Amino acid sequence: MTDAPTLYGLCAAALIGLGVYGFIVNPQPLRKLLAFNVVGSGVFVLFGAIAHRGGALGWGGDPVPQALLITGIVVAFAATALAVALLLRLADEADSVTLADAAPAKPDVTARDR
Amino acid sequence: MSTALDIFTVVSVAAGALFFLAGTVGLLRFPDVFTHIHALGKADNLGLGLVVLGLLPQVNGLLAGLKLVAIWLIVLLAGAAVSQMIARAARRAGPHA
Amino acid sequence: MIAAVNAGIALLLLGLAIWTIAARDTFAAIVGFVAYGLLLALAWVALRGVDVALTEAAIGGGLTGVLLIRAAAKLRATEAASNAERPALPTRLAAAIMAGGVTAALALVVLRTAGPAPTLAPEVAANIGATGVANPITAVLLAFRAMDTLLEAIVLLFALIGVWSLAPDHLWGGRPGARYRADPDGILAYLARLLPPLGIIVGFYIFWIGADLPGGKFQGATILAAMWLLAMMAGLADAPPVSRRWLRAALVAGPAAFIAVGAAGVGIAGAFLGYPEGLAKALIIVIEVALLPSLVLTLGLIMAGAPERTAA
Amino acid sequence: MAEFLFATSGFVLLTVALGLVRILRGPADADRMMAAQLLGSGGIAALLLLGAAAGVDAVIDLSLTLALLAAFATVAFVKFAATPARGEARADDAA
Amino acid sequence: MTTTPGGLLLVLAVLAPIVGMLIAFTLGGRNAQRIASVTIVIGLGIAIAIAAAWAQTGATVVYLLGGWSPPLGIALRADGLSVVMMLAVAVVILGIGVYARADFATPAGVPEARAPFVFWTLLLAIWGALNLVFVSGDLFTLYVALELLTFAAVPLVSLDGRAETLRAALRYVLYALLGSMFYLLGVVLVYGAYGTLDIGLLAARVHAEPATLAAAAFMTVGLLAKTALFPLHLWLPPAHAGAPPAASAVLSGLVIKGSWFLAVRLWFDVLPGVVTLASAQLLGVLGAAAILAGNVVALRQARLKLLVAYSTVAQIGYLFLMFPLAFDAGAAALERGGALAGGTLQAISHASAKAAMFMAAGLIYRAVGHDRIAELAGVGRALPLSVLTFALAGLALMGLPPSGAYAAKKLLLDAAEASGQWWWASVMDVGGLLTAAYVVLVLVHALRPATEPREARAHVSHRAQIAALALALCSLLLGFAALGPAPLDAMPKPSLDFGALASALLVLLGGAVLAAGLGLRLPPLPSRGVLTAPLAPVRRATVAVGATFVRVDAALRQWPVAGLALIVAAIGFGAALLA
Repeated sequence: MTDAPTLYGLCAAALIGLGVYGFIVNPQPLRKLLAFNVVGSGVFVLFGAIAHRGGALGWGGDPVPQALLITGIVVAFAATALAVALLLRLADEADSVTLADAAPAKPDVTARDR
Repeated sequence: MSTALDIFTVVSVAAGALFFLAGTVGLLRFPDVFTHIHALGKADNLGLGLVVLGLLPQVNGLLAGLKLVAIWLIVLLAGAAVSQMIARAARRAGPHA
Repeated sequence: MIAAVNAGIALLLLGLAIWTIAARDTFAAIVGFVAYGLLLALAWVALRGVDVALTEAAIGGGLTGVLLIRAAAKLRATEAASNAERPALPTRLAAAIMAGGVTAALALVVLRTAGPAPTLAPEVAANIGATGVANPITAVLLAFRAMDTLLEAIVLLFALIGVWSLAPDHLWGGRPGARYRADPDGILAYLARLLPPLGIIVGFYIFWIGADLPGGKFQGATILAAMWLLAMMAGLADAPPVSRRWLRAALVAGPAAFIAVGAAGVGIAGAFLGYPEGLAKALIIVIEVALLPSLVLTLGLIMAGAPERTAA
Repeated sequence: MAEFLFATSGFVLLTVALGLVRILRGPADADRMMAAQLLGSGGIAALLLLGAAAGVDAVIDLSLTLALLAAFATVAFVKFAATPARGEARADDAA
Repeated sequence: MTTTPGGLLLVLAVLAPIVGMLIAFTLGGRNAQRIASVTIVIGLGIAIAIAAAWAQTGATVVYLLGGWSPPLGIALRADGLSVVMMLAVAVVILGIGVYARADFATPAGVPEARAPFVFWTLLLAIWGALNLVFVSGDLFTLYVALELLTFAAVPLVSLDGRAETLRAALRYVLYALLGSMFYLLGVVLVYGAYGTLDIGLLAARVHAEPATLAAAAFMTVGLLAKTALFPLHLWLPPAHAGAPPAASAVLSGLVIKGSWFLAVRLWFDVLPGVVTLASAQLLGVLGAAAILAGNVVALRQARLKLLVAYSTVAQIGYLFLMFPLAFDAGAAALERGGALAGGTLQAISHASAKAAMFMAAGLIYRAVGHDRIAELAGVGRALPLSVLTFALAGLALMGLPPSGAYAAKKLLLDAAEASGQWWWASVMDVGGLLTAAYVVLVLVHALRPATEPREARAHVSHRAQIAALALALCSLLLGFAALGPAPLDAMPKPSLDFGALASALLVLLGGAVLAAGLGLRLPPLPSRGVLTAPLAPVRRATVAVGATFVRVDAALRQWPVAGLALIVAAIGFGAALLA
């Protein structure tokens, strides 16, 4: 049996791989976003494992990475929120929300004045 | 004294764990949404209650104890309300849902 | 024993992640993700990062999950069309191999670097006295690396502008998100009346202990924002129109106060974001207190979405 | 004592895992909505036991947060999933 | 390490735009634009002051935030590279700010309109984020800066709210998010190995070991994805072509330089000793592929804005040619020298030229009501200034004297000669010819007399035209900066002798021939038939080549392929770093 940081480090490596797979393969933007969050949590857990290895002086972990993690989680949330808002607006404007290159633009769309 | 409290903890926590087991067995064995809600709600809330009860002697200070009870209350309250909402949603969705 | 519990948590995490990636139904996948987020909190406790666990439980599991679930509900109709674009088997296979390669490379690095890691903990311990706070993470966030925290608050503001920018032109300045109505005597309204008072106490409590124990402004603000959103969902509260001047001012107040305290540091401590001897804890608390309302509003409004209704 | 608490924590976690498998498989969304609730009770119990065993007092605050957010997430599941896509404005928990 | 005189200016450079943004956000409406204008002037002043402070000593300007020194605290640092970038960005922002006054004025009768509010606040936001990228000395702060940049840039893509641009923005944000997550993964690995994130401290500590190599590979690829280096460019063409012109100018001229700059920092300041010849060559190969593919596909575009966007894809390639050229085989390390100066010069001249080009394209679009290249006849007469701007920006991009790109090219060619890597020199030459080709193609169409008298469909702001022209001139005359106290040492003096002129003409001529061969739609020649008939098979063959490039590009821009490319690139860099 391995120690906790190694165990969670390996778990994190698997999470990152899983997320990357979903990010490439799943055609729905929302699922890609979900996959991005899985990759993100994997990266965070890896950092957490490193922080735990750096524990000293009665602290369970190195506080610097733990503080950075809090920032990282908040930033990932902001990213998710922005992408979700984009996705919802796209769903309002178009019939499909796929990321495939759109068919040639509607004939006169370029001539529309702003 | 502390041995007595420890015994109390062990008994209560173990009982709580059994209720969790019962809840899960219910989830696995019962046929539909409504019975699932039943299994989850009753067993889990009781399970958590017993675990909290068992842990009470183990925590330091009154505030920690109060917080433990508050956790249980929140879960109980949310569980009751949400179960009702889920049941209603399931009923509206119809028998095939 | 503890190793077995850890292994269980890790396995369950992996299982839920697989479910999240592989489930056919998007709603099911997101439910799995929320469970995954809540479970991650356990992993963080095992890794002795209770501050991180609080953030993960509040933001990762809670807010992100709700954000995604709302989107999934709205996008249900488009799901089938999107799924038709699933890449062919060779592509999926190639992706699996590549992702496996990434995992293998990272696993190798993890295994090669087992053992104690380089750490800044002694540095933090040597300097924490100057900050007056007892929670080392708060010391890092608001003293040693205060710039990151300032930027973090500003990131949220950028994201909010981005979310708002997605309003249709004619609804600019209006109220964000849909108006939720619920039976005032219904169970949701009942819950939304009972839970928030408790939640507000907890939110402030988590915020307040942050200086000395795990907790802090982001975690507290998330709980408060969640309570606000709960009241919105029950129709008991409504999001304010985004054109309101007071709202804009309140959103900006936190970061502005942070910058002001930082700038004052140039004069009284000789450095931007520096604190003079003895005043450090007081100034940190000033910053946190100023940030809290801004963060609650920002998080709540980011969740509420782009303006969708006129201001009336 | 610590060993016992660890063991119970693992046991509760196991039951939660089994329950999760059942719930996530559906088939009804209503089943799935219970997932957060299950984590909200079982997960918290496991967490409290883990914290008590490891002597980390702060898990109590964490559990408080988790309880609130799990409740919030479950409400959102029901609220959004049970409503037709465009009809969010209707009174959907009328008795 | 201590704070140096003038260090506080670095804080101001980051905070001035951000404070401006906060005020603009609060007051909203017409005030947003006013505050942006004031902030732009202040910010330009700060950039100049930093340049002065830097020039005084020639040493890196340092500021310790909160008085905490790394590794515990965060240091801001500005070396020559940062100073040059900050100045260039300030000037381009000024140009864009003047240009955008017409497009993003709050209409009369409403207290606040969406697009102007978003544009002005985010313009300042982008500026603050870029300055932070230039001066931060901490890898994690740089991650936050990158995200700030992305969050501020994405809404600009979809400012007009059409489904097309929303889709483009969504692709951009998703791909960029994975890119920054890869970067963060690298940061995590670096911290795990060395216990610090400070660039200066890391430079002394890093050595080639698995964690470092994996970190370097992930960070590099993450940054490449955000910079849209071929073949990781799936998001760029639709995003940059669909945005409003002022926003395109910001995105294409400035935003991509943020992640590029960070890649330069990483390779030259953190990992110079870890980098291998193979990995530097790999970066150069991707750059060369970008130049070739981007330019050819640009030639095959029917719409002007897409052409300019693909030209960006190609120009990004140039920015990466300096990596193999800066590699010193003797020391087995990257050396700061002529190649780096050349690359930086390339970046700033591209920033101004590309911004000017997008602005000119936007003015043409606005005046004509479309941007279909084949139907631009008569535009030369209707909008002489804008067509001139396009031409001058084109000349600057081609690298003709006395443009900054010319000086840059010369520096890079010297470096290529010194290190015996002649192949990069020929890549640059081919790239210059192809650039000339699409510029000539557009000009030939635009300068044709209109068949029917053309009247402008919309009023085009005079001020906007001047702003675009000024930026194009900046880029074109950048070579003269070498005559003054240029912050870039080793910059060659511009020469306007006959040799340079002759080669310039040759480039243009070659471009014309290439345009005739590869261009999508040719303007009818008067002597058709007689002259072109014998060449018809050649034209058919070249068109087939061009079409192949377009097909390959389309295939690479499919999501699964681009996603795989990201991982393949990461693994490739990992392997190249091991070599």
